[in-house]
Amino acid sequence: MTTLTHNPAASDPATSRPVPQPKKSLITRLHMGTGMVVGIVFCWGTYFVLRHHFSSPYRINHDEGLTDSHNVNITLLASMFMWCLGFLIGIGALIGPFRWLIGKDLTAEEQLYLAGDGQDWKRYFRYCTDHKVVGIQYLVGVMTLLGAGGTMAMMIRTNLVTPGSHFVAPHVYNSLVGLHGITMIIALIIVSTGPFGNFIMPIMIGAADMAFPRLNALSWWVLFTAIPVLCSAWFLGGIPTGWTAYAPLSTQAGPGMNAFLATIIIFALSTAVAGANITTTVVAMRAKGMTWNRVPIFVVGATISVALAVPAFPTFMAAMIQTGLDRTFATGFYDANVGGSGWLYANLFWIMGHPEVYVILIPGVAALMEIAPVFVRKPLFSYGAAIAGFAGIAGLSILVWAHHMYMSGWMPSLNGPFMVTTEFISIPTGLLFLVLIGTMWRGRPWMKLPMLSVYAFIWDFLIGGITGIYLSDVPADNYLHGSMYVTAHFHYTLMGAALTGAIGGLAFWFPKMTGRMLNERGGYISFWLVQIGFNVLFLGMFLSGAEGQPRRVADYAQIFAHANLISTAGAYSVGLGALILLWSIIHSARSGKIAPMNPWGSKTLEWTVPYPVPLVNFDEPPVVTSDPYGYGRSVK
Amino acid sequence: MASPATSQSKTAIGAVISVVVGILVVAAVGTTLHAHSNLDAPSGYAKVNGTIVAPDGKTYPHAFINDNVFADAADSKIHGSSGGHAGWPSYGPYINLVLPAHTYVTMTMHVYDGGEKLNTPYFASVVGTVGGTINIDGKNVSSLPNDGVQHTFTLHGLPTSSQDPLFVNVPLPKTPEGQQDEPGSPLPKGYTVTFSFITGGKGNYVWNCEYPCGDSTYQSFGAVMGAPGYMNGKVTVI
Amino acid sequence: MANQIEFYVHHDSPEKVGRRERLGVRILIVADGSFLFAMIFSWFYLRNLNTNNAWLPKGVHSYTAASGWWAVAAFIVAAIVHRSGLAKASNRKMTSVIALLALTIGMVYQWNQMAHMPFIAQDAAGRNFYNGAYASNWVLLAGANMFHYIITIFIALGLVIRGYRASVDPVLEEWRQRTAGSWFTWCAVAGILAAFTTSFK
Amino acid sequence: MEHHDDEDLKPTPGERVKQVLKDRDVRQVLFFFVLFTALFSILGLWAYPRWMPNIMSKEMRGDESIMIWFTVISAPIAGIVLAFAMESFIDIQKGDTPPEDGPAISGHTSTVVIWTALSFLFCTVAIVWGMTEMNTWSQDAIAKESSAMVVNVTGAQWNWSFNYPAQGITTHELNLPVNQPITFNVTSDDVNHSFWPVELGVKVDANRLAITVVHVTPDKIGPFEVKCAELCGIYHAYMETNGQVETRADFDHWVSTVKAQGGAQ
Repeated sequence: MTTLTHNPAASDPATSRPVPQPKKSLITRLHMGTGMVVGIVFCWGTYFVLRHHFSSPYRINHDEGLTDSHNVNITLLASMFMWCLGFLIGIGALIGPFRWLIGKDLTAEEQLYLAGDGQDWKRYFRYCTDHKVVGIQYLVGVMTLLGAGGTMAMMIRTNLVTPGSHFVAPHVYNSLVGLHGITMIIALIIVSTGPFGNFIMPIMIGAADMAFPRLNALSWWVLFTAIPVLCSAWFLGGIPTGWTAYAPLSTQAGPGMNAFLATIIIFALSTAVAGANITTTVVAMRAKGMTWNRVPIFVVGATISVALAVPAFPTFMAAMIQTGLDRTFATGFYDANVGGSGWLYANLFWIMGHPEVYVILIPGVAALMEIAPVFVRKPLFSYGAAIAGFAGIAGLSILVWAHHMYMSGWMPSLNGPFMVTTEFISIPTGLLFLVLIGTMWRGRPWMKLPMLSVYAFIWDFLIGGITGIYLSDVPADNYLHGSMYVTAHFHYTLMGAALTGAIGGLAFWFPKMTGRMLNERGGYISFWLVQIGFNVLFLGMFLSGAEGQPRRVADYAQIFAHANLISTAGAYSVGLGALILLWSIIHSARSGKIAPMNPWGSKTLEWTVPYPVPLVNFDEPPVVTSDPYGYGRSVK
Repeated sequence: MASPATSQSKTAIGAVISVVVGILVVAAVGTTLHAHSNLDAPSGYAKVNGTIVAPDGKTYPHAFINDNVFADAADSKIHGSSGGHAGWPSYGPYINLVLPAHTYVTMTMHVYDGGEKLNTPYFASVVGTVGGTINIDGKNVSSLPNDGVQHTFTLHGLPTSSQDPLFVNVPLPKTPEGQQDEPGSPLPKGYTVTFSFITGGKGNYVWNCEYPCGDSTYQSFGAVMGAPGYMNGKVTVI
Repeated sequence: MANQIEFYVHHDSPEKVGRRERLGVRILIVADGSFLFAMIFSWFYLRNLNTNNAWLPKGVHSYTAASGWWAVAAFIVAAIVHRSGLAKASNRKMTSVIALLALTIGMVYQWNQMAHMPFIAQDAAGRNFYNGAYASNWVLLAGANMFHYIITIFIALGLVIRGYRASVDPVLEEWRQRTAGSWFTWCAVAGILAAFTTSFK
Repeated sequence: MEHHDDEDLKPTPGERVKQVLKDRDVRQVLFFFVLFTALFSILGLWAYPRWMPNIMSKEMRGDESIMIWFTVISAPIAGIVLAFAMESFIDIQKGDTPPEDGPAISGHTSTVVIWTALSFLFCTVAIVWGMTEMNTWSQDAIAKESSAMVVNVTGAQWNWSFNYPAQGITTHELNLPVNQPITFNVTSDDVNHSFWPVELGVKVDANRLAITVVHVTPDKIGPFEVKCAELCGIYHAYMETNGQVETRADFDHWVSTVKAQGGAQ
């Protein structure tokens, strides 16, 4: 699709020219280690100061009318945010703004140093602005989160294997449910737009870097600071609320809840920054000739997804700040006694919550739409329909939040309208299916790992989508709301569709990100273990849901025993498959088959650059002359 | 340079090893959680001693069990050396109870805590005991004033096809100043509450306190009320 | 190497970079706007719901509508002054100083209001009870104003200092001034919305 | 591309259909379409009645029929999608180099239009069905308002209690007379709960200092279960109790026994 000729000599910045050596300044001395040190110092410093201020966390603070719990919450929240701030100072995130403030903008050499130019692996532990480094950092971060969330999922299923909750106590189970939920949600929000949106997308559109390299690094490192905060929930007694953190249960919850609040607030910041960055990059930095109708579909999907996240997450952040105020300064947002209402929380949460599931879904689907044409060797069927599908979903998704609140009684008269908007989402969703099956029609697919994911997606998302239609129907929701049926439904959409898409994307772009091919046998074994196990697991859960088992219960009646046993069996298979996938990723990245520049014979720009990708991606800016899906022999 | 075959077997072994390691990690996490689940908090076993004819005319084996409610967990010998969270009330010495099936269980409780007001007045009434009454220092009562309660012993469980329903609600009278225990000092007289109920078949049940004795977090149901092993526990009928 | 640096740092014209930065800021403004929306929604939702008749209990301290408008006046002043500075580069040094001063005064005033907002009231029985939904929402909106003050003062200070630096790229700086302009304008709008909201007790 | 075909062979409609049916891909698609449609329809008709619990009210009957018939209606859609997927799946190729290209079909307007129209039709059916159901429920509620028996349901961590104002009793078990319209006034004394009498097929959240209302008319005698469907803390799983739909006589007798015990059981 481009006339770009590539000269291997220039591929490795280190060999092509002398490595710049900026004079030893503060910038060259800071890294993750210093960040940790400063962060921990800030955190413990704050903790001890506040402990001293409250003389003891358990003292009743009568003069303020606040109880020991409020003091504990103030102390913990402040310490967590100071950790975050300290880490960012320590890693040098604030140098840029400060230098701007005093009018001494970063010099070209300093910017090059920040970009990790000609540096070794150490740059992965620095405040590195190179989008490819950030992409890998995101990939590792996502895999860590998925590992943690998956472990919790195994715990949950183990506890539910038989009635009686014999494995963990109910309070531990509730924490498992909640922290599994939020860990996986965070992981899935960044699973495609993080690694591929940062590493691949700028190359796909022929850009030299992201629009705001420093914001790019910021979005990752801010997210990074949230991970230990989230983990600390376990050491503070866990959370009793589930990932929805419904108030007033969250106002009542113990110290662990603070970790949840802090995590969400920090994560929302990261999302806003990343959203502004990616959107601007795509809008303003496309290669010459890449008109809007020539933009690869993954780029469109990722952009719509992050653009949707930008307005969505602040409402969640606001809800969390309100919960935090209720928990620290005893405000009355959610305390009905003083004029608050849990319905307020539910609204704010779901105004984020429903767009958010499409923020998760769209990039996964888009990745598969990128993959399908390459392996079926046919053009993408109806590019326009794909765009319409994404846009339609994004547009409708901000009008459907209250379908999570049919049974809350907050405003029954609105159930009808929200049912209408919700059901209408099935139209743009149908277009996504049409694009995929149209692309496959009369094709002879090249059966590689990425293509397998496309088939898995079609099956899983079909089930997820159709069950969604029952759930969005108010009368049926009278029975299904809050039951295991819902859990099964959204796992089919989030895990079966979005995560499957992301894994397909990983298999597809792995050669470009690591220079090696993903181990095929490992990939196949893992694929079948995961997909079969997944379907057993969640069909079993549809069964227990239809039988009337509520969600998030540590213990259940004898009549649900068989369904839960089936689910647990499936879960173990998924876990095994996930471990094998993890192994093949690590093994292939270290000692896999060396990948050619364009192993799949794809026509998008990222396959025109060598591995390792040069600092500025392209020796000279590429020029796009056609759409990226020019496969296929013309039909007479 | 290893031959393809050996390198392949190497790969396979590597795969197996890393998968096993992964499983071990998950298992380790699981055991830790299991260990911290406080599932094996001290269990009180009701001891059968003779038989008794219940008001319904049937004859049951008669089992007895004692437990206490303290104003400060330090006095309940169940939370390890620390004595649990300072200033939190607690049942003790038993959190989990084990009762024989189809038995007339007589439970005696010594209670030493004060109280204010129930969130839900219903739990001030005695439900599910023999005769619908409890005995407080020799007096039979069928309910307490809404603001005369220190804690409640509310026993309930999953209503499943496979186990008999069992619901008992016993409000415990609040003790006046001076009758409440102080950590370290000898126990005052407090109140002695005695009541009986008849267990059905085998089954798993739970009990929890319905008096809002958490600190001023939302509806006073946070803190101790949300923590395991102070104001809630398991009841197993065997 | 020089060529590489050239490519990495200025691979786009200052014009393009400037436009890009303004777009980025505007997207961040959208996020901030959605946050403000959440708070205004909370205000009116709880006010209309008035659970337990406790939106604004009798005898609870409350602020007049006017004080709410005073708290955000500085934003409006700063925005107007900054615009005039954009129109006429010659008096930019002066305008940025004025904007900075106005914002600082505004922040002090807002802080003073927050400091005197009692959270805890006493009921007849002398028991503490919390000041209810009105005070909560009021403090949250005031907090949002404080956040805007801090960010805006940071920018204004930067603009003042940079006004005296020769080292900065003039073309890009022109764009930065305009980009800052978007933020100043937004803060004025946000302030007006917040003041409008707090006018409804 | 339709119009192309028109130009190439000018057949009668009948011949064209034959022509199309000769096509191997088309046959495969048709085969899998029928297969999957049948599969999903049978699943819906067979599974849900077996899976879902005892039906004890008109509302529950409505819930179940939606589950069944939506499955049947959506079966053809699932059929189409899976049929096309299978059609390409059985032509898969192995190998380490990309296979030769397929036909360059980069879109087909009328297909997109028809598809969109179909999905529009489908969700219109779903909406109309749901709306009608909702409407009949609310009509019922209004019609039976006057004759309804009120039960005040209170959720408290982690127990339900039921107050019968007319009878003047409060209980932990929910006994209801058969064919008697019931109005549940649901509230909570602490966090959010969700009142779910499973076999009666209705549900509504319990909120502190707010009353949410739900109407139902149990029309079948037998036991049912009351669960909490909103995570409410450590013993959420155990916030369940028994219910019983019984004859008017049994109900009255039960009320009198409870009264005899001081009005609380």
